[in-house]
Parts: sequence; C-alpha cells; structure tokens
Amino acid sequence: MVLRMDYKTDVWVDWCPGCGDYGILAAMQAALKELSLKPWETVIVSGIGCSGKTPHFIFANGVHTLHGRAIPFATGIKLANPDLKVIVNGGDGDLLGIGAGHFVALGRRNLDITVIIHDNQVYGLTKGQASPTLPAGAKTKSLPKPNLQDPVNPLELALASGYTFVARGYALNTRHLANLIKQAVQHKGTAVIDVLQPCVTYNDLYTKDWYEKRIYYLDEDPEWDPVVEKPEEAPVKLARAHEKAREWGDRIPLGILYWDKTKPSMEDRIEQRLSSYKKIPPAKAVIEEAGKPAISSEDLYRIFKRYIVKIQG
Amino acid sequence: MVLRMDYKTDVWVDWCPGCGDYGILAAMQAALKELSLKPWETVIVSGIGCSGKTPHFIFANGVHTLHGRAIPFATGIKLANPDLKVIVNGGDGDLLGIGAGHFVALGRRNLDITVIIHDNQVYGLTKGQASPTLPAGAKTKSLPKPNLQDPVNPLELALASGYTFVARGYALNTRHLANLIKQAVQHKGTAVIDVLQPCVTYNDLYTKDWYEKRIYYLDEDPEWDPVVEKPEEAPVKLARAHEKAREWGDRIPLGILYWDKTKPSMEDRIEQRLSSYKKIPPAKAVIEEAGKPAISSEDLYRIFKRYIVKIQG
Amino acid sequence: MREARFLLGGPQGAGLETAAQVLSTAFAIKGYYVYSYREYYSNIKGRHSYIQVRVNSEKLPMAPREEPHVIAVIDAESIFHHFNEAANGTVIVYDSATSSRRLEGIPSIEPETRRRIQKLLQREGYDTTVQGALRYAVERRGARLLPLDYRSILKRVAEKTGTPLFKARRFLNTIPLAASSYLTGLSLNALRAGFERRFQGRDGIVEGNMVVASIVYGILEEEGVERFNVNPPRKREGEFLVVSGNDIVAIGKVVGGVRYQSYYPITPAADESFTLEAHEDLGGLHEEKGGILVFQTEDEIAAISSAIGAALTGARSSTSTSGPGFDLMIEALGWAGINEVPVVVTYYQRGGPSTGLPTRGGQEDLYNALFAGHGQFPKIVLASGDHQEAFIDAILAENLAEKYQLPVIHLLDKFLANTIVTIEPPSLEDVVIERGALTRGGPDYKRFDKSKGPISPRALIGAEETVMWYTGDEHNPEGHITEDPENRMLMHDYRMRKLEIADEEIPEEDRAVLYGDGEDFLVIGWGSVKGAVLEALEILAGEGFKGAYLHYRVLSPFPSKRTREVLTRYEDSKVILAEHSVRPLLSGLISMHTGLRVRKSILKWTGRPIYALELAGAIEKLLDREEGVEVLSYGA
Amino acid sequence: MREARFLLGGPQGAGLETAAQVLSTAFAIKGYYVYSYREYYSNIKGRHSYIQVRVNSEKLPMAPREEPHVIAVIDAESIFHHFNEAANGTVIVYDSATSSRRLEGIPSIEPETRRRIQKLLQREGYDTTVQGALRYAVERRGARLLPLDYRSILKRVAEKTGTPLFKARRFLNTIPLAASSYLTGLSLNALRAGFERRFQGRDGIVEGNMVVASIVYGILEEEGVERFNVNPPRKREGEFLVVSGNDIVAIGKVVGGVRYQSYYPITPAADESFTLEAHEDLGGLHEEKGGILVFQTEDEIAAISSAIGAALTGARSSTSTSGPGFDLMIEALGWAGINEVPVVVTYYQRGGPSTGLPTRGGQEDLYNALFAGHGQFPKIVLASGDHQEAFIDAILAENLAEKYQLPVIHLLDKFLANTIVTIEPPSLEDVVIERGALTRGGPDYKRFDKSKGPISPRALIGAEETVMWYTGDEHNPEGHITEDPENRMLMHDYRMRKLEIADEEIPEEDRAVLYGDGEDFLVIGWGSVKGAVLEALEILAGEGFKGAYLHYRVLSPFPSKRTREVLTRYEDSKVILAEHSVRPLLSGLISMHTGLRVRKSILKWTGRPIYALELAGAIEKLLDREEGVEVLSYGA
Ligand SMILES: Cc1ncc(C[n+]2csc(CCOP(=O)(O)OP(=O)(O)O)c2C)c(N)n1
Ligand SMILES: Cc1ncc(C[n+]2csc(CCOP(=O)(O)OP(=O)(O)O)c2C)c(N)n1
Ligand code: SF4
Ligand code: SF4
Ligand SMILES: [Mg+2]
Ligand SMILES: [Mg+2]
Repeated sequence: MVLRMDYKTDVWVDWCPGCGDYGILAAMQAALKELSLKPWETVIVSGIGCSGKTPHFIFANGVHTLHGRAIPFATGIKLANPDLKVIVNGGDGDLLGIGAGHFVALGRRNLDITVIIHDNQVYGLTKGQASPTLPAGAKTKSLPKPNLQDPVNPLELALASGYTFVARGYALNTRHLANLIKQAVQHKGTAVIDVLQPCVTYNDLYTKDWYEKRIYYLDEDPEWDPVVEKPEEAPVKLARAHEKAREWGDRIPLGILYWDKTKPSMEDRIEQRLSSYKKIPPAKAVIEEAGKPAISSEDLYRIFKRYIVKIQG
Repeated sequence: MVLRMDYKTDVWVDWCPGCGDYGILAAMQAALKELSLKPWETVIVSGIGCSGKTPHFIFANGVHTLHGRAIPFATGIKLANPDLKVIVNGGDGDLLGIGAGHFVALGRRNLDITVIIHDNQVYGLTKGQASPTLPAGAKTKSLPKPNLQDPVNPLELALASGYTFVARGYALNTRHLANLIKQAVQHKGTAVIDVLQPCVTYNDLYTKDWYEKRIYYLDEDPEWDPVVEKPEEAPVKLARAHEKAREWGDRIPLGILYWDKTKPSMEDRIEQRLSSYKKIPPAKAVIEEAGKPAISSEDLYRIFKRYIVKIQG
Repeated sequence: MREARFLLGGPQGAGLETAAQVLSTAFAIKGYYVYSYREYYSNIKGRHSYIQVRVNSEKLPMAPREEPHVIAVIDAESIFHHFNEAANGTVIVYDSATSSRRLEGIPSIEPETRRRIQKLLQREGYDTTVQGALRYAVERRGARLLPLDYRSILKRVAEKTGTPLFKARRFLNTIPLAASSYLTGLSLNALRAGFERRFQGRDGIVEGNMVVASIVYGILEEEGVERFNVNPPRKREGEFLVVSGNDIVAIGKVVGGVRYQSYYPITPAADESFTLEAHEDLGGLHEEKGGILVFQTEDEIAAISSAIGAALTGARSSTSTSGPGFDLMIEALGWAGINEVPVVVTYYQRGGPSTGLPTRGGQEDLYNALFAGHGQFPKIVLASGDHQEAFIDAILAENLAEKYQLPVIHLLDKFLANTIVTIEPPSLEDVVIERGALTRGGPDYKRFDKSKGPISPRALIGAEETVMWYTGDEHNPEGHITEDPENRMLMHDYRMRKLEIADEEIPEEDRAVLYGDGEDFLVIGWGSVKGAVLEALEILAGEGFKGAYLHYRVLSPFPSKRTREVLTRYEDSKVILAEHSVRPLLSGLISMHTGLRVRKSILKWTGRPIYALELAGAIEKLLDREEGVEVLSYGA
Repeated sequence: MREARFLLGGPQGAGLETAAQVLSTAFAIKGYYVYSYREYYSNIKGRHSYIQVRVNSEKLPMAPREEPHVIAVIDAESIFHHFNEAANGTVIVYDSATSSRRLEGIPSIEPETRRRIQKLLQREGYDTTVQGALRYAVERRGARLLPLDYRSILKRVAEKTGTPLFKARRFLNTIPLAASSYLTGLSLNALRAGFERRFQGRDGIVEGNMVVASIVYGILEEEGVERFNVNPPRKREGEFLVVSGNDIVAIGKVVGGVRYQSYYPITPAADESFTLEAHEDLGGLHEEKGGILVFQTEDEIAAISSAIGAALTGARSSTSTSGPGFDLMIEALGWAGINEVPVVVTYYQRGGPSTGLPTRGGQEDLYNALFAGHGQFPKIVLASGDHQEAFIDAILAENLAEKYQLPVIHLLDKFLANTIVTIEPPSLEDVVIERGALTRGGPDYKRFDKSKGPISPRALIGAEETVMWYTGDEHNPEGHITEDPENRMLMHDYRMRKLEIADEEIPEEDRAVLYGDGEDFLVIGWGSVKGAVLEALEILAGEGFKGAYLHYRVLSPFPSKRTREVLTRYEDSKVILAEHSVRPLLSGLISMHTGLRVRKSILKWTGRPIYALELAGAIEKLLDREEGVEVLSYGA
C-alpha cells in the first residue's frame, strides 16, 4: 500500500453502471483533495446499502458499519478524537428509516460531522423496496404495488432536529456537490447534505431526466442568503429554509438551505465543562506508564476522596 | 372484576404526589367517558417510564410495552384490528429519545392513532436524567452538570414527520387537555399531543409556576384556525403551525397547532389495495373450520397457481 | 443416466436467474425432479453469480453435488471461478471470443480470488487466461470444451428478428441456457414450454428466446455434439409445485393462517414477504375470509413489536428476518415471552457474524435463536431441513405458538431460501389448525389466571365486555405489575413449565427424526444439511458403509431422551456432526442436555453449502479415527 | 457479639437511603465493617423499600443474613412487610401512633402482598393491624417491641429548633435511624460523625438531625432500653473505601484507563456512569493526562456503537447497561467481533425477562451474555462475585479486550450494584495495563494482517500516514469486503482461535477459584452468590459439614479442565449449584463444556438475594438426597 492523494483505492467499484453513487464518490474525492485532508485524519463512516460501500472506494480511513448505525459509530469516533474529520455516507433507508432516531439525535448535538444522504427513494441493495423518501402512491418498477406510506422530507426533518448546515445536492452535478461537501466539512457543527441520487436499476420514476428538468440552484439567486451570522437572524432564516425545503415538484432547489454559524459545537460545549478535552481527548489520554496505570494510589485517594472514610477508632 | 365506566382501576396510582401525570390521567379518563368509548374497544399502549404506568390506572385494555416501542406495538394492534381505538402514552425520553425513529415513521403513515407525550424534560423513572426536550445548559436539580445537548421540539418534529393533528396541552389544565384528547381521538389519522407535564421530583425548572406564567390558549384567539379542510390550505397552515411551534419562552401556546383533515388514513390506503381490509381485518380473518385450515387444497392451487407446473410428460 | 447436473455462470444482472428458471421449468413440465441453487455476491450488478441445477428422472435431489455434466457460462470471469470444478466428461460451454481474456484484466474478481486462481494456474504451469484455465480443465480434469461464438450467434438473432445488435444482446444469457438444454436432451418444444411459463403473455420475448435457442440447437446439431442421455422421467402426470424455500414458507403461512406479516427488508428473508404480499388477496378469497396484511416497517424492532401487537388482537402473526434483524428483535421477544404472546419469527440464517457474508449461507445462529434474551422465558425453536419440512413447520410454528402461548422461532437458512425445487403440491389432509386455549373472555376475565395451571385461556383484545392488561413487568393474574415475591415465584416458574409441558406433549421421535438404521456410524445434524447427509449415506452405502442420520427438527424443547436413546446405540467414535459452522454448535447442545460428547465433526464455513460427495468423503475419512474435525471447502 | 444486623424500612423517598448511609458511615468511621443492601420497588415515591445492614467487628460480611437484631421502621406498611422476619430478641422500633393501622387501609401495598399477609395473620389468629402483626412477632417469633411516639418527638424537635412542625417532619427518618444507632451501641458522637460526612458543609441539617438523635437517645436511656453489645472493631486505624458495586466498577474503570463511557440510563447500571461523570476531571489530573468523557446517548444501540467508534481511535471505551439495553447492543457486538474491536460492556443483571422486576436482582442473563449474536465470534465473559472482584475485573476486562482484540462482557447484578460495603482501598501494586499488540501503523499497514497468526497488530484510527478500513462484512487483510471462500476460512477460524489462545493463556485456577477443601460437598456458583455461599460454608462447618466452593469468574473461555478436575473429586451427588435463576444455567454450561451433570441446585428467583441461613439450610437438606432442587424464598 502506498498512501494516495487522489483518494482512490484499488477496490473495484461494484455499483451498477450509471448509478448516481459514482457522482457522489467523485464529489467526495474532489472535496477531500481540494481541502487537502490527510487520509489518516479523515474517516468515512457508512451504513449498509449500496451507499454503504463508499468508504472502500476512498483512500482515507473507512468504517463501514451496520445498517442504520453510521451516525452513532461516527459520534464515538469524533468524540474520542475530535481532531479527525468525520464524514458519514448513508442511504435514505439507512439514515431516515432504521436510523431515523440517530439522525434526530445528532441534530441535537451539533457535533462537527458531515452527513451525506444517498437519497434514491429505494432500498437499493435489498432490491428496490420503497425507502422513506418515496412518495405514497408511487410505484417504481421494483414494487409490486404502489407505496403505502408518505415520504419524510430529509431537509425538514434535519431543520426540525437542529442541524446547523442543511443543503441539497444532486449526484450527477459533481462539481456543485463537491463544493457543498467542502462547505459542509468546513462548517463547525453538524452538516447534512441530502443528495438526490438516481438509482438506475430500481427507480424508474426519479431519473436523471426527471431531475434535470426540475432542479435549479439557490446560489444563482443573489437574494438567497441562508447564513445565520447572529442568533437573532435564525427564526426568519429557519422559516425560509423550511419553505424552501418543502418546494418539490416542478422546481427543486439545490444548494444550502440553512447555515447557522452561531451555535456552539458539541466539542466546544464539552470543553467548557472539561477544559482539557480538545487538548487531550479520550483517544490521546495517558492511561499507563510502562504497563502501570497512569493513576497512582495517591491519585486514586484524591479523585475518590468522597468515598474514603478515615477510621477514627 | 366488574366493567367500569368511570375508567378507573383498583391499582394504586404510585406517582409522586403533585406529579403532572395525575392531570393527564384524569384528562384521559374524562375524554374516554365523554366519548363513551367502550373499554373493550379501547387500547391504551404505553412505553416504559413513570408515564408508562398509565394503562394500569385506566379501565380499558392496557398494553404496557417496552421503552421506546409503544408506537410499533400500537401500530400492530391497530393494523390488525382497525375497529379498536388506540391511544399511546409515552414519556418524552421514550417517544423522542430511544423511540424517535418510530415517532418519525408513524408520521409517515397517518394511521388512526393518538399519541400523548408526557413531556417533563427528564427521564423520570430512572431518576431525572436529561430527556430530549430539556434545553442545553439547563441544570435541573437532578443533574450533576448542565445539559450538553439541544432539545428537540416535539411539535416541529411531528410537523416535519407528517402528523395530521398536532397539539399541545398542559397536564394541570385537565379540562382543556381532555378536550384536546377527544378531538385527537376523533381525528381520522395520526394525532399527537405534546403535554407539558411538571415533574415535581426531578424538574425544578419547568414547574407549575413557571408554566402558568407563560401559557396561553390558541383557541381564545378567534383568528387562529389550524384546520386544513382542502389540500391547498396545507402549505400556509403548516408554515404557521411551524411558527407557533417555535414559540417558547415568555409565551407558550396551547391548543391545536395543525389539523389536516384531507389526508387519507393508512386504513383507507390499505382498503384501496385490499378491499376487504376493514370488513375482515387480520384479527377477524377466518383461518380454520373445525380445526382444518380455511384454505382448502383447491384454494391453495388457485392462490398459488403461478407456482404450479402441470406435467406434460 | 438418471441425472443431469449443470452449472450456469455469469455476472449478476445478466439474466442468469431467468435462464435457470426457464430450464428448471422446462424440465419440470417434462416430469423431471429439479433442484436449483443460486450463489451470488452482495451486489446488484456485475459480480459473479452461478446456479447449480440438478435434473433427476427418479427423485428429488436435496443438496448440491459436485461433478457437473455441463458448465455453461456467459462471461470470461465465470471460467476462472469454475474451471476447476470440471469432472471427467464435463462439457464447458463458453464464448470463444473470451479465450484470450486474462485473469488480471478482469476487474470484478476480488483480489483474493484472483490471487488464488493465479497461484493454482501458475503452480500447475498454465496461463492465467481463459484458455489456460480451460486447458487445465481438459488436461487435468478431463473436461470437454464447447466454444460458441456468442457474438455471431447474436448477430444472427439480430438479423432474424430484425432488431439492432445491441438489443439482441439481452438474449446473451439464452446462449448458455440453450446449449445446456441441448446437451441435457431437452427438445426445443420442451424448452419453449419453459419460456412460455416464464414470460407468460410476453410473446415477443418468448419468440426472441426461441430464435436464439433454435440457432444454438442448429449449430450443435450441425456440429454433431453429443448429448447426455437422461432417462425419461418416472413421473408422467400430475403437478409439481416449483418453489424456492422462501416461497414454500409463504405458502405454509397462508395455509397456517398467518394474516399479519411484518418485515424489514433483508437478504435472504425478504422474498418470503414479497410472495405473501403478492398473494395478499388469497386469490379472491379475502372477500370472504379476510386477506393478508404484509407491512414493511421502519426497522426490525418495529417489525416484531407490531407483530406482537397484532397477535394480541388474535391475528396469527409473524415476521421474517435474518441474523442482523433478529438481533434487534431480541428485546421484544422477551416481552412476548413474559406476556405469553403467540408470535412467530421466521429466521433465515446467513453467513455471519455481523454483516458477514450476507448473500451466503450458514448455520451459526442456533444459539442466538435458543439463548438470546435477558431473563429466562420459554421459546420453541424449530428448524427445517428441506422444502417439505419448511411447509409443515411454518404451520406447526403457528400452532405451537398459540397452543403454548409463547414465541416460536422457525430457523431456516440461505441455502434453503434460495433453492428452487419441484415438489409434490402438499396435501392438506393432515394439516390441522390448533388455536389452543382461546376464550371469549367476559367481565371476570383475567388474562394470566393460573388457577388451572400454567396455560391460561387466552381472550383477544377487542373481545366484547372483556378488558385485559399486558406489561413487560412481572404481573399478577390481571396483568398488572406486581413485585410480590410469592406471585413472582409462581408466574416465573409456570412460564418455564409451559416448555416442559410441550416437552412432554411433542413426541420426541418427531423432534429428532432417524433416517436409516446402518450400524457403522451415525451422522447428526439439523436444518439444511439434511439433503447432503442423506445423499452421502446413500453414496457410502454403495461403498459398503452403512450409516444412519439423526435429524433434529425441534431444538427447543430439546429431545433429550431420544438423543440419549439413539446416540448410545453407537460407540462414541461413531457419531459425527455435520454442520455449516466454524465451531460445532449442535454438539454443545447435546452435551448440555444429555452430557453426551460428540467427538467428530464435519464443518463448513465458507458460506457455500455442503456438497454430497465432499461430505461422503469426509465421513469416510473420519470413520477410522477416534475423534477429529473435517473441514469442507468445495464451491466457488 | 460480633455483629449487629438491622433492617430499616419505610416508603421510597422518605430518607431511608440517607439514614442507612449515615449509620453505615458512622460505623465505618469507628472501624466496623459494614454491609448494606437496599431493596426497592420500581417507583420514585411511596412504595415500600428497606435496607439490610450488617455491622461486623471482625470482617466484612458479603451477603445478607436473616435474623436482624433491630427492625426499625418509618411507617405502618413496613411493619406488615417485615414483622415475620423478626427473630428471637429482635427489637422492633416503630411509631406507636400506627399501631391501630389496618392492613386493608394501606393503599400502597400491592394486592397480592396484602392478601398474602392477611392470610398469614388470619390463619394464625391475629388482627390484620399493625398491632396484630406486632403481637405475632412477639408471640411467635420472640421479638421485643420498642414503640416511640414519632409525632411527639418531632414536636419536641420543632420546639427545640424553632421550626414549624411540618418542617420538622423531614427528620422523620432520623427517628428509626437514631433508635437503631442507640440499640447497636453507637455513641451520639459517633453518630454525629456519620451525619457530618453525609451532610458535609450543611451544618443546619447536621444539627437538626442531632437534635432528633439526642431526643431519641434521651428517651431510650430514660426508659432504660437495653443495648446490643457489639464487640469493639478489630480495625482501629487506616481507611475504608465506602462504595456501592456501581461505584467500585467506576473506580476500576478509572484506574483501568477507560476514557470514553457511553450509556443510556437504566437501573441498576446508570449509577456507575454518574460516578464516572462526577469524576470526569480525575480530580484535576485531566489537565495532564486527559479526562473521562461520559456520554448519554439516545439509546443503547448508540451507546455501544459509539463506544466501538471510540475504541477504534484508541480510547479505552466501555458502556454500561442492564438486560433490556444489552439486548439492543447485540447486533453491534457482532460488529465488534468481526472487526476485532476491544470494547467492554458492563452488564448489570436484574430480574427478567423483559422489564421483569427492574429494581430487583437475578442471574438469568448468563446465556444472553455468552451466546447472543448471530454468527460465531469470540467474546470473553467475566463475572464478579463481590466488590473486590468487581474492581479487578473492571480493569481486567479492558486488558483482555485489548490483548485479544475482542468484546468483553463484564457481568454483575443488581445485588452487587446496590450493596454498599466498607473495603480496604484497593492496592494498585499488582495492577497492570496491558494494551496488547499496538503499532504505529505506517503506509503499508494492514489492519487484519494474519501472516503472523490470529492476533494482528492494531493501529489506531488517526495514526500518522496510516489508513485502514473496517467493515462488518467478511474482509481481507486490508479490511475490504471479500467473499472469497479461502480468505473466509482463514479469517473466520482465526477470530475463533483468539478465544482458544485466551483459553490457553488465562490460568484456569483464576477462572474457577476454589474456596475451601471440605470433602462433604462442593457448591458451584458464579457472581454474587459468592458471599452467601462462603458464609453458608462457615455455618455448615460449624455443624460438622465440611464443604468447598468453586467460584466461576470467567465464563468464556470456559475453564473446562479445571471444572473436570475439581468436580470429579466429588461424587456426582455431592455437587450443588447455587444460582439466582428459575432453571439452572451454570449447570448447563458445565455439561456443555465437560459432559458432567450437576444434579442438585438451589435456586431463587424472587428477585431478592440469597440469604446465608436459608442457603445453609438448603445445602443441608440436599446433602443426603441423590438429586433435587431447593427453592429459596426469603425476603420481602
Ligand atoms: C439490521 C439490518 N436490517 C436489514 C438489513 C438489510 N439491508 C441491507 S441494505 C438495506 C437497505 C439499503 O437501502 P438504503 O439504506 O436506502 O441504501 P441504498 O442501498 O439505497 O444505498 C437493508 C434493509 C441489514 N443489513 N441490517
Ligand atoms: C431498553 C431500555 N433502556 C433503558 C430503560 C430504562 N428506563 C426506564 S424508564 C426510562 C426513562 C423514562 O423517561 P421518559 O421516557 O421520559 O418517561 P418518564 O419517566 O419521564 O415519564 C428509562 C431510560 C429501559 N427500561 N429499557
Ligand atoms: S441498485 Fe441502484 S443504488 Fe444500488 S448500485 Fe445499482 S443503481 Fe446504484
Ligand atoms: S418522578 Fe416526576 S414524572 Fe415520575 S412520578 Fe415523580 S413527579 Fe411524576
Ligand atoms: Mg436508498
Ligand atoms: Mg420524561
């Protein structure tokens, strides 16, 4: 193995030809490169699904976890070593179905993690069942009957859960997506990008054609300013973001919907409580010296003095 | 046992004196009574927590499930027998922490269930840890250090998840709460009521006093109309509901924030697919006659004909 | 010959499954017994997959067997995976254009596999090309080659059907299919019947395929290629049910009265739910008797929780899953245990641990099914060894769940799930539906009334004038929480006693079924080793070793007496476990329940099924040792 | 006398815990060994709870024992729960105003318990009043009564302190506390020391309490109440650590280097996390060595997943839970297994199944800890029998996890968790931190390089110039997915071999520790039966029966040789299991691993701990039978 700065591995990419995941992968690699992230300081964490294979294709630390659990694994990695850049790749089923509870919980933390949703409206790897973003009544070619359940809107859910960077990208506009990823990664707090990702094999409704007739770019509108620089701006910008998040159908906005720069990150909050946290996080703690505990007997007495009773026979 | 129409049981109510849960219990009993629901056609489903004990105190079928799982248990009960009235009682930790994934999923279904959140900002039964609705920085008397995580707003989360009846009640205004419950139960679709519930033992921040200085009633405002009678009205009313949902601090609105009467319920959707569903739901299916399967050999051949190969030696 | 075996190989998504279905159906229509097993990567398109088919004129094979008569492939990669499986006389059908393809130039082969094949070819002095591999097959294995020019065939198809070549490419898979069909002696008419069934109503596709087939048949006839001579089938009339393991379980559930099935998609369980969903209206019967509700939940926790909820209202309910999903169901299973809820979990094992080998097989989840869950509560665990058992067990699971009011776990695995066989349509003569102690309840009803013994009459939520409570806490007869120690002693003990009652009531011979009575050795096993073991027994009998097979169908309550009785008929050193696991599991269970020690095991944990010949060989090897483990590894 | 035992009873939330702490501390300061165990309902306020305290002048008792010298209660309900536990000479301290309270008029007693007590009193011809119960205690049990007028005492307190009566009521719990203190011979000064420690800096409270205490002392002296005469303590100087089981595990984790602890609140595990959190800054040391991050997650799935994530970066990480939470962690444990991640789950058992008896104890989760999880993967399972073991095991768990790169489960239970004892502060002399094969990695690093054997050097995520991959799928040395059968054979086997290496390396005598060498019988057990068994052994030795105890501390890898060696020293009929379970578990495990059968068991599943005398009695009863089960039931 040689360290590679093109962020590519030798692993054969086994997605279906034409899959939107290729675009997401390329955008990630471009973003990592342009941000000059060191592969060993970067961790790509994924769930299970077609999307879940992403880390194997990226030359950076990769943690391919369990279906629905990428966020909690990533949380532990980031909390234990906040120096790492942590990016989560997950399917819509993974993050918004089985993992929805974690998705909501992460919003409450503003931990400095970027979450990328591969939103293809289907469960790809299990052969095309409806995912939580497929509208009710929709019948993709892989479904025997029309979908019974309403979709959840990932952006609205993110906004309601407290994410401080909320954006939508399109898998087949790699350049635009790479820029979003760069901003998301640089944001100090939890960022989510919902990436519209055509699944050519199972989803014949939300195709390249379908999307490309409808998408437009928010940043082309000079009026559009999603950034909250002062806490007072939040309510109005949040309401506008919600409104944009609900726009779907003839026109589908891409870009940053909401970006709150004012909220302290989880790491900051922890540091307030435990001042050494960022300097010596759990991953770097000194726990032993030459095989002996770093805590001496005297330390033990000091730390746990409230439990020590001196006998005054 | 004698059937009781006061909806009370002999079980000693073992909540702390002064707990807001008493008010919720009384409101539920009043609502059931005023709706004349038959105890045997009513099912109270709860999670684990102080709130989770509720069904034992109500004379109606009670299913006290697992921490976080009241919604999926209730879903199975209702889907298998849609003639039952199903009400879920859960703690804020239960429904919005460990159970948040189910909470979001239920919103996508519009199944005819009512969810009552006992929102006391703490994990009561485990002795007062921060629940998902406690604001960051808050330090109740039961916490050793200030809370690290931001709260989730139950109403916003419900709106983002697609709930069609979203309301807020106050545990100690039993009359008002009973009315909300009645409306929620009568609504044909998924209803949620976030009930502000003082926990006198662990939560010394959000007390009766604190609330009573701040709450006001939306229905006292003649302008306030949360009801969506035609689908076109939904976007505007939803945006207004979001705005109201975010109102917190000096003034806290109580009442119905959003009520969409236009969306088909899950039961309706199933019926569209399987016309006999409401008439003969799974609970009432005929599966045997005198110990023999209701499906005869001939039925089997007919149902599974696509698997039968006739030998044409 | 009695049997033809062929292996079809090609990339995922290239129509291999269809090809196997067409071929199997064509044979089935002729009255042959067909066994067809599919092996594939966790991938949607592009990775290698293959199907093992056995066509038998006399009886249904129940396991894969080595030494295919035909290996027919779509692409170069398949040659690399399978050249080494050729036996004496095996005909290899392949695209002549691929002969010079280099192993190193095939990106979709995993590096470990590539290196492994490289090593073999290089060591033996062959090129790492298709040609090299084929030469190896011919020279070292006695294979015969049947190269076809796929491109020129497709060109002819394009001409004949008046479609552009790139469209004709969709018929690529029909070439190896047709060649196999020709070689194993099917007529074009018989093959057409196969296409017609597969593409019902889509005449264009049938015709297109038949064009390919007739071109291939023409070429082979012209070249005078010798055909294998499979005996005419014994069975000349009647019907076959052609079903996968997933399908037959679904059919069993329909008969057994399951009317609520929840699931969260997972390989290899999900297809069962799709089959159920596709038949939700019971062919129209639903108007009269009610249909089936198949519900896709947000996760497996919700799947089991909602199934339990449904069961409380009286619906026969079940959920289907595989290892990762089962793990998530464990907490709720305990709730069903303490609340005495009849609910069935159909548990398809796959290669573990964790995500493991998600599209491969294994039998390593036995202890998870038996022992997972905190606190003690009774559960019944069934395991099926073939499609017929799976059908019966799907019904039995529901009956036992209701009779003893407890969760039942029905263990299956990927091997069975993805095996398609022709079986006689099951007779419903002997099928019963036992709902156990049901009552209409009434004002004085107490759900957990134990005054008459451990099994309380069960009323359903919704019963008129009846109210009941359920809680995961320890409870009193009404179902209200109580922590009283005396109540606890009774309730907790009585729940466990239900399993002891089941142990008394379910005949032990049905729980551990003895096949054969050979005295030379005894194989023990459970689940889908059955087919291979029975076949190995036959093979060994032919060589003069007479054995028997003790097949466990119920793992809880464990048939201890039966085990002791049968095992002690044999010397210690004559008892051999066969299992798809990395360390023996059934042996541990036997020791746990009887103290007997099983000293020999034949294990396989590659994720591929045990084949008949390798098993026979391993048994023979173990026969004159005192103890030992034989590890199997056949199969790409 | 060597020991004083008292039982304090009252409603949850009425200051009972505080009372026990004060009393325990006061005795500890004097140099007495104190054991104090709390029993309570799953309720915040109002239900009955009680504390068993043993104060010993010579050595630390490690189990509860019957026959209290003092039963001192706050309320009427407590009398009904405990009158029947009085022994000859037991002094019952109660509020004279409650004597006429009727059992039927106490709403907080559960109906089953009420009926049970009613039945007893009525059968024996006593009123169902406090008075009736007390008369029973006196006449049938030889108790002595010490009624006090609580209200008038509080009135005097109110007067003396100049506070209104309703405020003085907060000192209600101090009355039985002070009476117990008086009866067991503590001086007012000693008692004050207890108050001072408990209410550090809150002088008002200390004074208020002392006022109550001196009034009570005054009354008792005046009435000439006889005091028990506990011997002066053996230990006259030095320190005690006064800790609960939860606390000592937290302390062990701090020493053992845990710096990331995730949890989701659950009884009886959560207090361990609170103790850790309260000491996150390591008394200031964090500035130099880093602190502890204690993180409350959204559920147990996130707790284990994040702990695994943290472990990948090199943090020693663990999570603490109880049965329901553990069930939810099972899927991720398998991920840790296949990815060889050192992570520790501290698993406090409670009464199951399901929510069960959430604040009571049990030992029924052994198989869940050992066998849950789909697919086979290695895990080490430790179980601690007392506070000293818990301390060592908390450290050992971390060492073994890193040494063998696998998940370790540390089993404890509610009994231990909620027992507060005085122990010698642990010496760190012999404590080592073994981090196993750690490497700095580098550009050629392969996480799962098996070229040197089953245990690969572990680099941490974040190591300079080092990149690695993890996946729950079967993987190659780099950590990338591969389904190659040969790679699978090696990887899967090597993971299991790590446990076999551990089996060779960890001395079996440390895994199953033998206490005593009496030849009359052998008790086997694990976890928190230890204290009761050792005490029962002593009691029986006094009666001439000499036994021994084989105490299992490591359940996986199971000490099979040791088991065989020790058990076969005894005749089959001399081996007795003691366990808190409804059906024996350890016996099954022994059979599974050795084929030996344990024919006798003493079981208790009321959720209450095994007491020393009932255990001794049961052993004696079993001694001359061939086989059998004795069921224990002592305790309210
Ligand atoms: C606990 C668990 N349940 C189910 C599965 C099976 N499974 C594998 S991938 C997948 C869905 C993938 O869908 P999505 O998350 O949308 O990802 P995509 O394949 O579309 O990228 C499922 C359900 C699993 N691996 N684990
Ligand atoms: C799986 C699982 N994890 C943890 C617990 C422990 N537990 C019992 S109640 C509770 C929290 C209760 O808080 P909440 O849901 O807010 O209800 P409240 O008591 O405040 O009404 C927890 C975590 C459990 N019973 N099950
Ligand atoms: S199934 Fe869909 S999402 Fe998966 S690789 Fe193929 S195209 Fe992509
Ligand atoms: S702890 Fe709080 S929520 Fe629970 S019963 Fe007491 S007051 Fe109510
Ligand atoms: Mg998807
Ligand atoms: Mg709460």
